[in-house]
Amino acid sequence: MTVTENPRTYKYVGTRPVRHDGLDKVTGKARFAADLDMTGQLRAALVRSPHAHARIVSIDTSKAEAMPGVKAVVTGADFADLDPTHPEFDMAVNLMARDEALYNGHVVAAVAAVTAAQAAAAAAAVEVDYEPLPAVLTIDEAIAEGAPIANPTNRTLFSGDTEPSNLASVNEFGRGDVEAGFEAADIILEREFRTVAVHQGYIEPHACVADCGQDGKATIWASSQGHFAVRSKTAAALGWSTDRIKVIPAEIGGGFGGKTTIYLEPVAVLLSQKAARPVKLVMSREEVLRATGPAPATKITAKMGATNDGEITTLQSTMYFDNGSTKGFSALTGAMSVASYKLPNLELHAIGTVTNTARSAAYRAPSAPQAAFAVETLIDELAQQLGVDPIDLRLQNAVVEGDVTAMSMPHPKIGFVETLEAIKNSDHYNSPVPQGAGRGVATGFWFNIGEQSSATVNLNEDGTATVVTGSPDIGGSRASMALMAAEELGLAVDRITPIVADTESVGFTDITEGSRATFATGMAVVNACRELIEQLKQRAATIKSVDVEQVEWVDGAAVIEGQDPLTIPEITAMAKNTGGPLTATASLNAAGAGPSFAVHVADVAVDEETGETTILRYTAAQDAGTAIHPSYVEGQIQGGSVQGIGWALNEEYIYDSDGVMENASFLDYRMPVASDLPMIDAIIVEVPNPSHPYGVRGVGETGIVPPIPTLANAIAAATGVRMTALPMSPPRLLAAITESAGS
Amino acid sequence: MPRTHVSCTVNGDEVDFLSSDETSLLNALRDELGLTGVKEGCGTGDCGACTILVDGKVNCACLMFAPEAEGSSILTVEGIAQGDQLHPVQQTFLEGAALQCGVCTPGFLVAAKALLDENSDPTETEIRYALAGNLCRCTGYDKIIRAVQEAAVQVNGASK
Amino acid sequence: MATVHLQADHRRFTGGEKTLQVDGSTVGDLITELERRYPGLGPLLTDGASVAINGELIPNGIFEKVDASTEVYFVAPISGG
Amino acid sequence: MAQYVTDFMRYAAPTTTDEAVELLQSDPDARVFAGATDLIPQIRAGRPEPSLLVDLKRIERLVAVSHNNGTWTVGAATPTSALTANPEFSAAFPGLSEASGLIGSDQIQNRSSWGGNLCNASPAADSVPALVVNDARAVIAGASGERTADVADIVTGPGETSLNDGEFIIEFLLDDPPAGSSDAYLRLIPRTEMDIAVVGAAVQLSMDGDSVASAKVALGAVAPTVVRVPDAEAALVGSTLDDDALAAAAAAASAACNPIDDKRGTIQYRRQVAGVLTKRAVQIAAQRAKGAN
Repeated sequence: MTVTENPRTYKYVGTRPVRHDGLDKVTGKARFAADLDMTGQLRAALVRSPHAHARIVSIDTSKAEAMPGVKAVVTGADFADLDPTHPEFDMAVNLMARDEALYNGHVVAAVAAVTAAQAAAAAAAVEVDYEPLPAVLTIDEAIAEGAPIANPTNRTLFSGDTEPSNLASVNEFGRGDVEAGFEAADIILEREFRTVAVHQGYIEPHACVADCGQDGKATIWASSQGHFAVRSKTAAALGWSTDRIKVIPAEIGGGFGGKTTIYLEPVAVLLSQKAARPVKLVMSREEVLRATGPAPATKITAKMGATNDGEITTLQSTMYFDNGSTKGFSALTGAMSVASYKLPNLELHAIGTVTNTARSAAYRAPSAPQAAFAVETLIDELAQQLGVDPIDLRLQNAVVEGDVTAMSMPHPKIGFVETLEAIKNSDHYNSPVPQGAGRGVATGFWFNIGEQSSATVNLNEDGTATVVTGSPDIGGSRASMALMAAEELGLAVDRITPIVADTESVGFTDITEGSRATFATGMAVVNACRELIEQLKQRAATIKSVDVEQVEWVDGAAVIEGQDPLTIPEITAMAKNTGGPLTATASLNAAGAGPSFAVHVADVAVDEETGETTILRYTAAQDAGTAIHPSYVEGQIQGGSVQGIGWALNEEYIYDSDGVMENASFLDYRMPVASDLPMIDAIIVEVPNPSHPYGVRGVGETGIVPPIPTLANAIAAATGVRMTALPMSPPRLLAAITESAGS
Repeated sequence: MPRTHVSCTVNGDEVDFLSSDETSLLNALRDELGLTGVKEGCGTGDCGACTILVDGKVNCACLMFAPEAEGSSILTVEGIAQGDQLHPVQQTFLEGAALQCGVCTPGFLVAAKALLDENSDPTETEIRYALAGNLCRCTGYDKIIRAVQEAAVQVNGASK
Repeated sequence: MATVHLQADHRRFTGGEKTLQVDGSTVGDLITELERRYPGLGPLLTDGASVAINGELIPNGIFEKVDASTEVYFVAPISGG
Repeated sequence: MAQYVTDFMRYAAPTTTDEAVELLQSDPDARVFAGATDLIPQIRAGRPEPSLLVDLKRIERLVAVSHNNGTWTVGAATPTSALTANPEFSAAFPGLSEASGLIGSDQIQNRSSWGGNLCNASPAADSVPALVVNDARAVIAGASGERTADVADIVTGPGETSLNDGEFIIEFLLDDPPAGSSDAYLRLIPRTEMDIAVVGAAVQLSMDGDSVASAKVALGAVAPTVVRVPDAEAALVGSTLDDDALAAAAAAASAACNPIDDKRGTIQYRRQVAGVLTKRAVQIAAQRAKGAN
């Protein structure tokens, strides 16, 4: 369902064609990195630290090297020495420990052998002498007086401090005068919120194949969110120049931010170089959960003031985000995401901690869901205390164009009010709450980003087209690129073949992150198409012997007054007579990414004897700017919603007292299954982004922001119990209900 | 290393392969027979990405030792289309945008086909429970459930 | 000359000043001038911040032209998932 | 992490119980399996390292289901999906059928078996409390021939059974439930599927009109082994399942728990929910038993 105020109508944009890569993906032909096999390929296995924190005294690889089938062993000593101030230092140390193992699961060595079984056997035979060191496992332990240092190379970012610290970053931002804001308030609410680490949970474990030749050049087949970043990060970790590395994108089986960094490729390249054979390295699910990208655990205190007429006067908040073993994902973005309300007085402290747990990575609207849990819970309580509709209270305080964000920058044209109204007018919100159930609403914001993209559009001799980009297709972006090209050229979408090209076949393109692919890479495609149209007009002018000024481009054809229009196939057929092939390339550093807002509503029933929560109905509205392929926009909204639902209800990293993850399997890391859920009704709101030719805003991330507070607020409505810690799993919820009944 | 000779039928063809005894059927299908449409998401039977039919019944290929396949008939995602005619679930997944990254898709398609083979008119709840052994992290399941519902309509239409 | 808006955590360098008039014809010029006035602030603005000009985020925009009517915001670095 | 790191395993698929017994005698590190749904993840995690894998599914008796002279005989390796799909069996033992159907996804259901579920000796096995309240017996094969034991006596602790080296279960025996009786099984898992029970409660009741003639209550996942709850049974027998009797049974169930805090649930939670599920399972079993009159 689309609520649209978008006045423009398009021929192709906004339609729902079958995606171009779909057939390969429903027939099993699509090749993900783990599906690739090269001639002479070896299999690799990793040796991981059993300690949360230990000095690596020595590593003896001799037994492993002597084992059957073993062709190469590498350790930290084989990797480039990077200066700790190098921007890729933490990434490089995370993929292979040097002096210290910084978390349970930190890689300390790697082995390549003829078979996977031989590699695993040899990995088990690598002898590592560890001297265990005191480990810091939680935010509270990290910030405690006299805490041991979790990572001796960590320095607090931009502090100018030269001493090791357990703080990764300390930032403060705000405006106005919070004390005055509290004085002006009639109601003041204050709570502390806790969330634990959760995983992105992509179904495809990390995998790559590397083939390094005797010339010292390597080809990498990788499943990643950005193969140019795989190239640059691999080059940095190895101290190589980028021309020695070519990265070919395999299909990617989900990323959600977790595949914006790398874990395997430099290791595979070094093993391949040593063995002079291709090497395939694939993680097990246990390795993925133990040692790749959880989203940060948090501890957030938030204090909010409001007047009796519902004006939120102040927000004061301190947000701790745990980065894990090294600086992973910045706490800033989450803290900045408190941008949905006017908040004349704001004081935010965002502090990143370092602990001896797996290094955190970006996860869909990184850090915003945790921040929204705090802020949206307080706003819900405020609405409850004021006795006003929670959407009306938000409408009263909602930011509009020109209001400033938490980082003091004015919002461009945004659709928050429209998105709130979409839920307010929805069938769901206007239906009675089912007997015994509770209804919750909450909102989410994500600013989205632009960054660098390139695109080449080639017209073939029969007038079909190939659209070449460097953005991996995580969830239907090939189709979006083809739709925008179709709209520009006036060419049917099935006559366009969109491809994702390797690092040597298309211009540099940043990672598919920050909901940028359809926005920024799409803009590059549009620009290339427009350049191509200029060429087509020129060719038409040549064919018809008129001045190019007399040629107009209308609906896929060159129109010259008094003559029959010339279609693309007619022009391309004569390309060789008019100057050669028709091709155009565009590159850009996209500015003007449009912020996106989401509003969710859920009805839940809680079994107050067991603490089980059942979601009866769920509706999610989100401003997409313009939905290029509405099915995949809905898919992003629905998928983000369900990841947030999992985060809210059952997903959690459980560490024992030694820092070992106790639930490193899909059995006990409980992601939602189909029977846990109702349909997720997606409402697409379209308030076009004026900075994009088709009005696109990123849609990938915002959907994960509202679900946690939406469900917390619904549970509060159903039970009267305010949950301030995640997950709201049956044991925790029953304990809270029992405690509340007792008090 | 002991290797066992295994004979079975895969996607309608009689095949033979040699397998070390502790190898999972998943590894044998992928590494020995090149059927990489069968995916490994967990290796412990918790995600369903390796779902195949063994004598018509859904199984996780990762939870079978390869020699167990002796004499059985196996169907993978590579074998569910009839020649150039996609199976209805393949067609409705495509048309209904029921896949995003596509890595869980083969397992879902096989499980959905098995469901419709046994029950061509399932309720939404029956579909959700029948597919509960298959994890998808991209779609939130909504479009997958709808695609199976639509495929059921097509299957019923064809059988009437 | 342009109007520069700083984040709260930049203001420890400026004695609390959050809005400044700064000479220069590009964003890079503004940063150089700010570093001259407030040693230590420069690196935060180049490596640690994104720049927004008249409300539009410009990644890596150090060569963007500014004039007396330009509002420049240095905001926390932005990335995504 | 360490996958298949040891000496290589061999696979054997005997077709008679005698062959299987012989194979097990030949190799002290041999291990029998049916569905392997627990065994393969355990091998992946590097735990047991059997040298010989003995697949029992090709022995006819182990996958046969029959009903003769008032006794059900169920092969120990019979896939649980074959039981839940058997209408006669499911009508006779609705609770046991449901418990069997809760072991994992449809994919797992085509592999999981009572023999495997019992001998894996997890305190949380879903089928075991339901087998116990139905007085199931196991026929066991070993070097000295066959013997029969109560299912309740097989598991002695987490991962531990009373089976001797080289023994395996051939089949289970269940007598037809008496008229006016039925069973129920409920479990608590955080999701709706794909989880291990945090608490399981099985109840078997015989009703005499509106009052309870006999009752059996067994709990899973709340102690090292499945526990019978005689105090709950005593509270129910003779009652009309009034609120007091139900509350007493629930309290007895909670009191009978000897749980641990772990990644799946807390002690307090398990105690509390054991009572709740017992009460609810009693009500379901009573309803069914009245219908069975």
